Amino acid sequence: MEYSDKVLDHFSNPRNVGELTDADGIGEVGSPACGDIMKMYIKVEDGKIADVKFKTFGCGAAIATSSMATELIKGQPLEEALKLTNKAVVEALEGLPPVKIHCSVLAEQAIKSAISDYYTRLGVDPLPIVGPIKDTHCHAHFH
Amino acid sequence: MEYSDKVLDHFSNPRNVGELTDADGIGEVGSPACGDIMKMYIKVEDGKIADVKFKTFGCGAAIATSSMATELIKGQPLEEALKLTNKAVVEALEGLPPVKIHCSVLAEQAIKSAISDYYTRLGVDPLPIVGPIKDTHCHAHFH
Amino acid sequence: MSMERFVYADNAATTPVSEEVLKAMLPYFREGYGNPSSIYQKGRDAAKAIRLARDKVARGIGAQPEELYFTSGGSEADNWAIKGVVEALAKKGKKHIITTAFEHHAVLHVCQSLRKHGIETTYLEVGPLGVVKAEDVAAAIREDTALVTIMYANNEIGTIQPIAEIGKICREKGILFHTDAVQALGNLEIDVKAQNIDLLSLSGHKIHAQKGVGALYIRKGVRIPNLIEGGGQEGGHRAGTENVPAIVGLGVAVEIATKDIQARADKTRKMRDRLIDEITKLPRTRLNGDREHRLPGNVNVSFEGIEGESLLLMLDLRGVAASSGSACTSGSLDPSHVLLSIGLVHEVAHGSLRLSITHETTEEDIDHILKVLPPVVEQLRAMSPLWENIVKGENR
Amino acid sequence: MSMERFVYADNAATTPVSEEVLKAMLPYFREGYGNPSSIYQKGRDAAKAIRLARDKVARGIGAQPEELYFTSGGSEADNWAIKGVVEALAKKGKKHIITTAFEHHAVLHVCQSLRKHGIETTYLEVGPLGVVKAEDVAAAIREDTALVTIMYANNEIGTIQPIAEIGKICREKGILFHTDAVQALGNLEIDVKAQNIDLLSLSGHKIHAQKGVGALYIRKGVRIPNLIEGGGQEGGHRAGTENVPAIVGLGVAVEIATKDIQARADKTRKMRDRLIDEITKLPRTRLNGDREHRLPGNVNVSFEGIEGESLLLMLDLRGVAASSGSACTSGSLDPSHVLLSIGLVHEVAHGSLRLSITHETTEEDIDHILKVLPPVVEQLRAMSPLWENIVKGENR
Ligand SMILES: Cc1ncc(COP(=O)(O)O)c(C=O)c1O
Ligand SMILES: Cc1ncc(COP(=O)(O)O)c(C=O)c1O
Repeated sequence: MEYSDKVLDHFSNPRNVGELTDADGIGEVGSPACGDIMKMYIKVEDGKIADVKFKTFGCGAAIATSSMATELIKGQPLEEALKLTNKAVVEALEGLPPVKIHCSVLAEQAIKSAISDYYTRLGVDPLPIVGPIKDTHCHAHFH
Repeated sequence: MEYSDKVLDHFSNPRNVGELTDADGIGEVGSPACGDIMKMYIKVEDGKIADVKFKTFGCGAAIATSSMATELIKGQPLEEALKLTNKAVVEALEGLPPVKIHCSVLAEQAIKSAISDYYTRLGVDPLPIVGPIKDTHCHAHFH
Repeated sequence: MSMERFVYADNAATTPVSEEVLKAMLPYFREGYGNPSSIYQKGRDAAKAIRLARDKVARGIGAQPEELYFTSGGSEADNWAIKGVVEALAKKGKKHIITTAFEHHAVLHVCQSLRKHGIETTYLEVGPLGVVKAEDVAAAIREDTALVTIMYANNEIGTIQPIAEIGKICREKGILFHTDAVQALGNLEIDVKAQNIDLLSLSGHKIHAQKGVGALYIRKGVRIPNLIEGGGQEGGHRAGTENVPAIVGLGVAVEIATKDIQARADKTRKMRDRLIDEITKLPRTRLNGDREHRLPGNVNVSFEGIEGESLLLMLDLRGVAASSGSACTSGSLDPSHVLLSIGLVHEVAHGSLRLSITHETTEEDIDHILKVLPPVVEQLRAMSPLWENIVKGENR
Repeated sequence: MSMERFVYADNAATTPVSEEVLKAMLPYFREGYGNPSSIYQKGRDAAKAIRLARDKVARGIGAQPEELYFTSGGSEADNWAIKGVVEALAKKGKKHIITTAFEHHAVLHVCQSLRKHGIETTYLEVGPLGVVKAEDVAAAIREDTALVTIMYANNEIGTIQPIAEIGKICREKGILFHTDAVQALGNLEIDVKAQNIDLLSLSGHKIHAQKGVGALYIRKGVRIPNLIEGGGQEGGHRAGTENVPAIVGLGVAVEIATKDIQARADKTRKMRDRLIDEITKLPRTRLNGDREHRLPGNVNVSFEGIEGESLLLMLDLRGVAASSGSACTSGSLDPSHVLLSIGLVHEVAHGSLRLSITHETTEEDIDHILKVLPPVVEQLRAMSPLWENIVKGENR
């Protein structure tokens, strides 16, 4: 398996690790049995992601994609953050090995999940805005 | 395949190569299709093998066993020459690869065949003295 | 990151070719390059080199040289042994294999794919300690059992199986017994005759020979069809121009690895025990597999709340090369089947670490591992949502 | 015997590892020894080295890197291709193979042993020139044909087969086409796409890489079961820890061998033609196999009245290493099945000599061969009872 320098950089110096005690939305995806859990905390101000933190249990790619994804949405308006695709995360990381692509999907879903939670707390139905959160299965990478 | 130094010596400097124009007995065994033919010429004096020569078409082991076998019987009384076994030839050559053992059998039979011829020419039935000459088949080495 | 020291603690995955082995191999690349089937001097020299190597490998396991066939490694040897025995015996109605649940994939996947040819396999449990019971083997034997194949020592958790006992049972019942001894060779005494082993697989790259060379021992009298057919190499049993340098190296490697096993094992075991004692002091950390019946260089521990791959990457950045589960399967995200077989739940299995050392590992290497490992575990736990939950659960 | 010169003229049997190849390999024995499946730097470096080698091999035959699987040599590749296709297609009722009578044993013996599994094989005649006719292939295709397997160039007599034509026929009829290109690689242009080749075997040691490494090309879309099952190496298609140094060497060797093929072939062909012209001036001496459709470095001649092995030994004593028939079968005393297939009678087949040269052979080497060969032939004929009869027959 080959990781790009970018992946290794984000893995060894992950950005935005931690929690936000005053988060406006928290999302968690993955499962311990699958070996990947991502938890994202967002702080929203003026419709923008003012701050974001993550905690991840998972492989090197899971940590790197969490780090990169949070970097990519930090300071972005919510609608922009929602447009972040796993493909964009992969590209920003200069590629991921095929078996690790599912980590980028997980990162995309974690963000959506956190934004969903933000709308839910506001009393707004997130479904029309965020769409369904995909239930990423362990073998997502085989597809 | 490994040949002993003795085999290589007798192959590269074969003893007693040639024919005897005044031979008292000539024996030939083997077949071209099998890849081995040995022809032995003997000169008998006072019941002894006074001289012996061979011509051989065959592999390195065939040439080496012909050479060694002729050396072993040269000067010997006929009854001693008839006692020469293929095993004795193999031992004198310090061993032969398993697939080449049949060459030593061929050499033994070539001598018997020449002595047979000698008795036949004398008008003596060789069978009770020499025994039957084995028809060595191509696949003798598989036995 | 500046690296004070690099400790290679993944010798169960592979080993560097040793100086002695490489030195023995080198003449066969550009000078002794003859084809061993060739009749001229260069060919005969190559054939002789193979013969001497075969003698050495045979001596290392108590076999006769004619009982050893060189292969391209442990996987080929395992495939050949199992498929060969099954093909030879299935036509006599013997269509059952006994193995364990935690064999190497080169055994397990073969058994699994033989199912579509009507071959049934019993996968024996190895229990929480990872050691199969000889009496379970005896109990599983059926009228139609063709083969028992049980590894000598497990590659992930290092547990040693009761090979001599199993061999005795099989011999008594007239059933062929194969053992994958890839991890045992050089670590444990092997005597195929005394242990009643009919077929045994070994691999070079675990004992400082080249990758891509190994051997299958097939007891005289046991006849199985070829896996790779063609030329008359290996007495007509394994076709393909012989990898002369690698085979020569394997001979030297086996000779070295099977000398002074006891002394080397004692030295290694002491370092291993220090690692186990220190590492298992960390909270929620456990040793996997039996501590006593264990390869002298194997440490396998699970850390709750963290995932193995990121642990390995972090350790690597700090100068420790180790493994999580078997290297052969690390392309996969499934947790190790070995750890599941001894009863670990998925998330704990994911957080496992295998350190595999040798007698050449030094106390300073152990110091280094023990220095860098605990903070890495702590750092990863600090960023783990799973650990957060575990700690919350504790405090609740 | 003092030896003025040593000429290695058996490059079709095997070749020395070249300096460039060995240089590329060396770092992977004692430094870059990581297991390519391992996640740490040393493992990733090994994985990268394999990826780059795969790219090189793929480029050399016009394939995609994902279509190449490293094996332990040409024999394994042949076995895998044929057994794999047959296993995949037999269950669909396709139980027929088309091949030639003069394939390498790694193909022939597989076809022969598949017979007991109900697979029928048509062995096409190659005629006195040793070239199969594409129309004969077309005519042999049946409803139930699973595979056509025909070698690119013959290893003994060097004759080149009409691969592109056969590929076209097979593609049109929807039948899988495998070619053993072990002897062609580096001598002839290979383009698996243009030539409609579905599977292709190659081997390293014929092109100055290590013995014991090769590859099988499997066109994307063709699915065959594994021959060696186990770990997830080679995309899950060929288990076993990768022989990293040998694979790296194979990459370099293919890169070098497939560069400037034309110029090298022209140079080699000139030397070959000089050998053929001079040697066939000897009495009762014939060239075996077509002169035009012939590998640039192959000379195969028969001398009536002498036997090949003793000829080789004599030549070796005078500094020429050559072969009689295929090195792979020289342990056997049966005459070459290749020479019989082009109609030679047994005793003439026994007296054959193969000289296989490369562009690195020199004119001085050719001089040397031409100096020592005729007296050796004469010497052996002088001690041959068969030659005596031939001469007598002539004078009668
Ligand atoms: C045409 C041909 N096919 C297959 C092989 C077998 O290759 P390997 O020796 O790498 O198994 C050879 C040479 O030995 C060959 O010449
Ligand atoms: C127990 C066991 N069996 C078989 C193998 C496979 O050996 P190889 O990599 O030589 O094919 C390995 C290691 O990879 C192993 O640890």
